[in-house]
Amino acid sequence: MSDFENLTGNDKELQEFLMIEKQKAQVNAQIHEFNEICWEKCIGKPSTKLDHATETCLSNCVDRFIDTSLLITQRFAQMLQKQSSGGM
Amino acid sequence: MSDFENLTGNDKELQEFLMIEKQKAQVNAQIHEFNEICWEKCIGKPSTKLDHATETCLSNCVDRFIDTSLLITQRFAQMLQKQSSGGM
Amino acid sequence: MSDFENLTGNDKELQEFLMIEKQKAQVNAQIHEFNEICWEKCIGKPSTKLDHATETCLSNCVDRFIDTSLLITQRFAQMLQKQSSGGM
Amino acid sequence: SMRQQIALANAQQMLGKITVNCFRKCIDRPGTSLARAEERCLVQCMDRFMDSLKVVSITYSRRLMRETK
Amino acid sequence: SMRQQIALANAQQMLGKITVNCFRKCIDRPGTSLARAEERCLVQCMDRFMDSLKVVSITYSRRLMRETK
Amino acid sequence: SMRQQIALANAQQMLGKITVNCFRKCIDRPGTSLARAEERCLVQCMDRFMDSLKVVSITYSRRLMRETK
Repeated sequence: MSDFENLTGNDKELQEFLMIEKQKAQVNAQIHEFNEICWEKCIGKPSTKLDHATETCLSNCVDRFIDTSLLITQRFAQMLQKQSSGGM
Repeated sequence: MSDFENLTGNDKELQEFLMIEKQKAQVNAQIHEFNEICWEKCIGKPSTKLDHATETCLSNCVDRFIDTSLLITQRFAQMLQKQSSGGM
Repeated sequence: MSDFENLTGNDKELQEFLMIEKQKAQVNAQIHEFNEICWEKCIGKPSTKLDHATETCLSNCVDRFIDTSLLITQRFAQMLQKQSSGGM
Repeated sequence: SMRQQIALANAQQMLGKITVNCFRKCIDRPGTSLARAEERCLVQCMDRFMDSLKVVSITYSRRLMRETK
Repeated sequence: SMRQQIALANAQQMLGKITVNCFRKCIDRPGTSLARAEERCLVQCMDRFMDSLKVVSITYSRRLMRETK
Repeated sequence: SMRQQIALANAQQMLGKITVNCFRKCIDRPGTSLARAEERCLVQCMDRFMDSLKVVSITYSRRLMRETK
């Protein structure tokens, strides 16, 4: 009985571990996607130092990309709502 | 026995459902691939309306892309045939 | 007993087959990645023949890409080493 | 339900593609907030992207029907 | 057989890459049918793509051998 | 351990992205060996790529915190 409980305990731990790792992997993939897009927008020829203007551009780029994603998701939700209320 | 048949029935239904969903997913992926390529070919700066010329370009683009795919597959089949008959 | 050994034998064969196929698939994916990058670097409008300059460009491109990959991996290993020895 | 999960995944995939493509087209130098003109461009771009998906789908299904006849 | 399925999948992957890359290079403004010049370009492009794959494979395997020596 | 395997896979993914992006930026016409200027460019490019990843990560986590507040 206690062995079984133990197993269940380990299973829960393993599941939690896997869930956290999955979330970390998603955040990681997200960061790489942002970096791909913002590197393209902000970096020309690489120089000896990340100058202030480039750093600002990168930081703004991530924030504006997230703004864009939110804007587009919101508008899509509105379109769905209008469609379903128009269909009544 | 009837329970078993039932299970088999459900399994078939589930398999059919999954197969149809897989096909739909493939068509969907295909549409997104076409759109990626034709958006690049036909759309400059987005405007207030999809004008007629752009619509024609998109539609032609999909058809010519499929023509291209068929042409290349046919030519590859011919090359394989020539190779295997040449090897005799 | 002999049946069991047989099964194990088959399992080993299957595992070996799968491992070799996996390696081949990795080499294949690698070749397609190199080709994607070097096609972009070396090929303009396709002509009637692969001329000598283009062939040299493609071959150099693969070798320099591998050099780049080695250079970057080495530098990363050095950075890790410096970090861990600096942290002592 | 499973059907809803699939529909949701499809919508998310599409919205992801719209976000990347329209960000590339509409945001030249990212500033401290989305400018009015950028927002307008994004909204138009989203509408055109969905128009484009519609045209592509129709052309593709027409072709599929012709080819399998 | 499994081996054949793998070979088929590889060929399909290659043909897909040829289609995308050569369509991009050869079709500027898609018309109501493939023009003669476009077809010629596609055929040449396919041949060059396969030449290129061959050069890349040879160079890569030569390098692999040198590195593992 | 599993944790180490994940860290290794992450590092390999990052190094792969650096290789592709910096090769594109730094090697114009590939020659018979890496030129001095090309090596310098690659090293700088790698450093800037990692700087960039850092800025992007910080901005993203700041934003995640703001949005979930």
